[in-house]
Amino acid sequence: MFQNRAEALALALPAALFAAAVFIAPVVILLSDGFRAPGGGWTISAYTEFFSSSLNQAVFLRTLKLGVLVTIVAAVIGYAAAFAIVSLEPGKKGKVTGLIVLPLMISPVARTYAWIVILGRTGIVNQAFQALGISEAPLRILFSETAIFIGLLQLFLPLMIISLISALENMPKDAIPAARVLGANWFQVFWKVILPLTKEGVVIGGTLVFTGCLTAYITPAILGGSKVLMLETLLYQQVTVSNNFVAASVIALILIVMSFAANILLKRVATARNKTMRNTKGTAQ
Amino acid sequence: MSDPNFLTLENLTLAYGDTVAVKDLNLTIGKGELVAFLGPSGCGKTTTMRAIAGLLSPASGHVKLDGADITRVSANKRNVGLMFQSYALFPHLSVYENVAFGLRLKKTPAAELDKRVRAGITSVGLSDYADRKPGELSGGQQQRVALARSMVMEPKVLLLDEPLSNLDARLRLDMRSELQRVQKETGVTMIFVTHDQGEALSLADRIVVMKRGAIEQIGSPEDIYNRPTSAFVADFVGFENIFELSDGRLKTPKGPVELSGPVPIAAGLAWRPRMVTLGSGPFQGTVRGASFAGNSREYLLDTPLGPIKAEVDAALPPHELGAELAFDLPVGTAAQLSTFG
Amino acid sequence: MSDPNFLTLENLTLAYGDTVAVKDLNLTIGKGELVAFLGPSGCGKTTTMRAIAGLLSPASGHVKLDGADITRVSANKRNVGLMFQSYALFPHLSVYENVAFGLRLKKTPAAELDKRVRAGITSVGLSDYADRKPGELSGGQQQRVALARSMVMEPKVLLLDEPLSNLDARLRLDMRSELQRVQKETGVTMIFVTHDQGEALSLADRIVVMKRGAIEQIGSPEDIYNRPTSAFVADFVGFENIFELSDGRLKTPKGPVELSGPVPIAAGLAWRPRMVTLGSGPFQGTVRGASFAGNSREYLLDTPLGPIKAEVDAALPPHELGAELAFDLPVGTAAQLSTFG
Amino acid sequence: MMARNLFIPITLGLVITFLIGPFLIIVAASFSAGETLAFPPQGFSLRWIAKVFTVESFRDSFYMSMFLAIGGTLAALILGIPASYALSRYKLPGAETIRTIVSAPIIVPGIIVGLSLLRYIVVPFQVGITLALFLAHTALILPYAVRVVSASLGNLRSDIEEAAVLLGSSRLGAFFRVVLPNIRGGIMSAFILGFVTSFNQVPVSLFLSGPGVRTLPVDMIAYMEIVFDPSVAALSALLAFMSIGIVFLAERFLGFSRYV
Amino acid sequence: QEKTLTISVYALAQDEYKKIVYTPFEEKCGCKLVVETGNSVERIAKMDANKANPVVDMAVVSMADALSAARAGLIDTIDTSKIASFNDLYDIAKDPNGDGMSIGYTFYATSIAYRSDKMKIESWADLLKPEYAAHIAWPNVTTNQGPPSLYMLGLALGKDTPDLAAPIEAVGAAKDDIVTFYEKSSQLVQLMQQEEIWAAPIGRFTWAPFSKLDMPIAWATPKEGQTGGMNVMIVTKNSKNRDLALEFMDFWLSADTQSKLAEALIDSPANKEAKVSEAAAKNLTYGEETAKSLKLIPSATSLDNRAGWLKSWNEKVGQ
Ligand SMILES: Nc1ncnc2c1ncn2[C@@H]1O[C@H](COP(=O)(O)OP(=O)(O)OP(=O)(O)O)[C@@H](O)[C@H]1O
Ligand SMILES: Nc1ncnc2c1ncn2[C@@H]1O[C@H](COP(=O)(O)OP(=O)(O)OP(=O)(O)O)[C@@H](O)[C@H]1O
Ligand SMILES: NCCCCNCCCN
Ligand SMILES: [Mg+2]
Ligand SMILES: [Mg+2]
Repeated sequence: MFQNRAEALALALPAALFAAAVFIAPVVILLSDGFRAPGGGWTISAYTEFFSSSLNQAVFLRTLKLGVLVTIVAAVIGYAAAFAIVSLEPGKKGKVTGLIVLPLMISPVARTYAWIVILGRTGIVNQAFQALGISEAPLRILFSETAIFIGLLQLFLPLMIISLISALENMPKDAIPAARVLGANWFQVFWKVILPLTKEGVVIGGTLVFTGCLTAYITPAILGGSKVLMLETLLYQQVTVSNNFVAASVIALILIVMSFAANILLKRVATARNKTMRNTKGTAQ
Repeated sequence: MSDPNFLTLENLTLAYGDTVAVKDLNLTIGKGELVAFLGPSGCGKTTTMRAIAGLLSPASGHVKLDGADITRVSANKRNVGLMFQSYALFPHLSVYENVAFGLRLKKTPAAELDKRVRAGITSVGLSDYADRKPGELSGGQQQRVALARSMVMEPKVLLLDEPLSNLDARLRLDMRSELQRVQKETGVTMIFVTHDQGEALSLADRIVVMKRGAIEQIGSPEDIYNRPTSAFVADFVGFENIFELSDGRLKTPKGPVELSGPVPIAAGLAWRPRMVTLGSGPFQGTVRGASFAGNSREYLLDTPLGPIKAEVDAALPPHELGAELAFDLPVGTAAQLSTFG
Repeated sequence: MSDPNFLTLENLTLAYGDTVAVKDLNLTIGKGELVAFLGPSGCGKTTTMRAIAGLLSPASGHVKLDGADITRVSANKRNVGLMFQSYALFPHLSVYENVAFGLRLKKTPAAELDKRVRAGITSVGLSDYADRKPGELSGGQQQRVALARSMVMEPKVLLLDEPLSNLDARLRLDMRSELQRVQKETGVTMIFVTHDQGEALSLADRIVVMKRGAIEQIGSPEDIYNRPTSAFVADFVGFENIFELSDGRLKTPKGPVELSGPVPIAAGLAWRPRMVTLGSGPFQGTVRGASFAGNSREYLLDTPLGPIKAEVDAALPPHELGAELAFDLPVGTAAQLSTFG
Repeated sequence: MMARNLFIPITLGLVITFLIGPFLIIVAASFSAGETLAFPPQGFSLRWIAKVFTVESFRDSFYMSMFLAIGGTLAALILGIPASYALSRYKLPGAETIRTIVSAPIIVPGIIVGLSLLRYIVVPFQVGITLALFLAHTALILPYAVRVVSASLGNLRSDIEEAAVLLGSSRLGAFFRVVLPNIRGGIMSAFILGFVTSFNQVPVSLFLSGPGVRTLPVDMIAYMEIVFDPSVAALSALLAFMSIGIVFLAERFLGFSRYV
Repeated sequence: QEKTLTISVYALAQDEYKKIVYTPFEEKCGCKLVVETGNSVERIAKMDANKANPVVDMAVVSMADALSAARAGLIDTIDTSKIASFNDLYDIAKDPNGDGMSIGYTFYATSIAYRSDKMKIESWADLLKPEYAAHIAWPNVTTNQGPPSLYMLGLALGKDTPDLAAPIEAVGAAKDDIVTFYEKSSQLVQLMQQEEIWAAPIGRFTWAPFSKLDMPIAWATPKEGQTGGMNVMIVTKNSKNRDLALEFMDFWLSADTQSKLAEALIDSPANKEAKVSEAAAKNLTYGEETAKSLKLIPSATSLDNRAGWLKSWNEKVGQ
């Protein structure tokens, strides 16, 4: 029934052409600025220059680290939460999804201010820690990488959960029981059955979270107390302080490449099991 | 059968939310036994299997295997294999990988794994299809993948939920011998659901007949097919002529009827069509319908006892519709039903 | 059969990508005919049905229905019903809504719709389950929903892909009569796939036996079961003793063997186990295996012709393993195979 | 399987606490009498809520944001659903390329999007700011529409569509009658993700704002630049409740939990 | 057809501006006012993109941004003869960049808000004392308060080179102690209220909410003095509504309008004749003396060093 190529193109092309025309074209033109040599012609010197600075290297690595960390934690929590939500009865499912969505609607600024209340020296967390005897003096959680991590996780976890819910929903009903009966523990069920069957979901969720972390500005700025530079901060500085759009486009492309790489990597990871299996078999033949 | 209590289901009650599917079921199966579950659609066969496999936790009752109470043991640690009625193949994995799935989890050494997987795939006749995904297979091919996947695991108990229903008669025979071979070689305890009487007869050591979530009769294939103890089982295994007894007489729509000879003390009697003597006897009937079924011919008679089905060899000359025939329901061969209804 | 060419498949070749599943198939079916597709798993039965239904466009060839070439007519305009082997129930709709689906699309008036849907659901014995979703039904119950869904539509051609495979023998008989009733009432042309010989025998006007994407034999049920024309069909329908003929003699692993009586001109001869005369005859064999199958007993004999399977009435006294028995392969009753291989 | 009975409530409890915690602080602050966010709140008052409604500029930018979020999401779904359907049901040459193209917008930093659209779309083609914003938001939401819907289409068996067609439905009809109901969850997810992405979008809208045209988050950030009083918290809380309302309505409307 | 004037302003307090400035002006001139808002950088970026076909006629930006716009050729000399109240402006507002292309309309002081019960601030350098540093927020270099504060710290340290090397070094040395380098002054009230911080350099225009906190918070008068900033008006080059723009500026700079804006605690007046109540004056930067005493960084210095400050800041503080 699904053999008609023309039909498929008619369905897919409007979206592709739209994205190409109103989005990809202008962005590509802007990004190409980063490759223009001053005297005409093309060069990648802007990039080599960027990475020759040890500051930039450190910022790059830190951004990468935070992005990866938040994405992994979000994926782990996200799967558990999405799995739990999908197992709920239909009525509750909608309500819980509503609750998950709720934080997405809070202005990012207001939300970070709420974290200040929660994580501050006199905040709820420190009060609880002291009451429970976990710590004597108030901990300085705010304005650190930890605070950024918490803020970003809360900011982007819903994106992961929501992406996963839709992927989990239509999973073949008996796939998990079948794996269980074949001896898979929950970890193996997850890794060998749930993950490959929901890879679209985790790829989109993971890309959203990772990209979100890379391009978040307000959360690192406020919760990190600007002590923790991120690539996006550098990008903003280039635009808003230095008015240097070429330098900005260089950072932007680095961010894009990171996101893109993350996207590809996520696809790889999600399909890795099958790949290695095929290879093993190939050699065993 | 070294251990006659190898698998024990004790007062098992199983429910989906508020729907009780199986109620207070008790069953004991010996090690190495081959048991068939028989019963009408929706009677709880699959549900019981899911509970044995650990996919459904009982509302109450216990499952014991090999001396241990496994009611709370999770499915992956029970070493119980289940072939799903719906196959439940992994759509993202090839036939090979579907079959290899469980062995990989057991960390079977690569060479042995490959040997066993290939043997499994070959035994179900799919060696040419090892690299296909389930979506690219025919229905019967998928069913065979599911069969191979559950068999290569060599579990303690193998549960097969209608393993051969989508296979042709020829292949079904091959698969039957394959199952017997595996059973003999590994001594696995096997429970299977089938709707094919021949399959149940030729494979099973014992047959469990279920009815609305409860066991109606347990017995050897011959018991079940020749000596059903209830009208339900009799009807289910093809006794078309079933009568309640009261005061030694058959209850019929047209009043009580006396039989020739001494009548046993039972709640009812039942005759298969082929157990009806046609051409002689104390009763008279009119042929209302006739059908040819390969070896035999079946007649539907209108009689004072109500409609009677009789079967005779196809080699005998056929009777016309409307013909008047004498017949008998011999008490000696009748199945004696201890419960009726 | 008012129109003998009601449905015509002409040189139909069907492929999934590069995999050719059906090759150059020709078939003509008359209006109101009831045809069974028979053949080993993966031979192309489902594929052919999908092409008739319009779900698969042929790589080449034509499908003609009721005088019109419908090869390029889209599936929803063909008025061809298909019950899927995989059921393909709508998971989001109740049993009632699954069955009502097609009628609603036809804008059937509410009262009539309700009447027909309820009748359909009742005819498959699911009136208590009308409000359940497919996920809350047993395998057999799901299969019956699929059956009801395709039947209530009363299409020109109804294709049933293993409609009763997951039902118990009892229910299967009921469903069979239900199918016959519908067929009689509506005069629908019906093609069904079954692996149950009894079903094919009792339901079908004609049987089409397929082998690897091609038709091997077409004929009446009795033709197919008694007069297979190829070794493949003979084997498929249960002729266990099949021999090639060469120069009027049987080819056996141990050399050519002369038969008693005049030998017909054919490529081969085949005997069902029950056609083997046991106890007398020109040949000698040793009992190597015996099995009980309800009505009958089957013996496996070691003979100079190779292994021979013979079946006799269970009422006769059994033979021991190792016993030496005389037997005959009567030429008169043998099926004469025109092609061998 | 027993563990599952505990697994679900515990997981959801922890996750929801984490996600909703900050929101509770904000709600508390909205109703507090104090001048800052605090927990526990200092006194009770509705003045911050009331203040939200007196800020005139919020009203216009709210309408603009609603228009963009709802219009952009719908436009993206209208473009995206057919595309994801084609990508997951047909063997399409260049499918990966198409997937990459429509997914690209999520991986480009918003500030770059805003700047490049301003420079290479708005200025050269003299496109109105409102239209430019609408196009930009549609493009930004498109990836969610395509990818999230694909995720749920991917696992949906396709024989039910064939069944629907054989029962007399057109291809399109089959899509609406049996595909859509079974991917409602995915579409809801896409809608939610798209809506909030658009509604919270700051960097793109920053450059694509023009005389008289502003989105709410940009407005709120500007408002908070210098003063942060609980009225912004109150506005946030109101928006969150509104979003719950929208999710609730969308669910009613799309009937998604009835089916999944 | 009705004339239209398009202005580009900071996004602040638009409701009040509308009431005090925009609507009255529209009534007066019989024209329509279209307002674009945003921060100065992105608004200037847009002006730059639309250079050939300007959308905006008149804009208000910071002093330094005005100079940057002038250097980019985006703005024109202002014909001050059309501004009736020009001569009533404080001298520093008349031509802040010395190029005749901008007029100041408001200015503000920047000093230190601090908890008088916890600390004593006599010098900008006091903030970095070990016992205080763990309780202060310092403005990020990218904010408007950043460079002026560093400049004052430089003065306090006795090393006031234009590259601000010494103060950045000093802040960098204390970075682990310093609670946060703030981006938005709005967060300071929150931090102060939670006792997360005791002190922070702030602009006077954000003072009001601090004074409402139930805490002893004082406005420091450090011995090095106060710094601050000025916002200015500019006119777009090739604007088609130049006269209307000048008329609008005249209206905005009038004593009457300036008084009203001051009373509403929005902008400190640049017009000497503006009348301001006691209460309002307390919250604003007010008076000629104050204006003269502010130590402002010259626009050129700030423009020429901006990138350098950022670079050394990132190295010393952002690491
Ligand atoms: N989607 C597909 N892609 C590739 N090959 C397919 C696909 N579907 C079926 N085939 C192959 O086509 C052949 C015919 O399949 P078909 O489903 O018609 O068999 P069948 O006769 O219905 O078998 P069964 O009785 O097992 O259902 C099989 O060999 C099968 O592997
Ligand atoms: N998920 C479910 N939710 C509610 N009821 C269910 C569910 N699954 C099965 N049932 C009901 O429980 C009863 C037993 O179902 P089960 O699947 O065990 O039957 P079965 O004996 O395997 O039948 P079949 O031969 O048709 O497969 C049936 O009446 C069925 O409708
Ligand atoms: N017994 C707990 C079941 C939960 C399954 N979780 C799967 C997701 C893994 N992260
Ligand atoms: Mg079942
Ligand atoms: Mg098939």
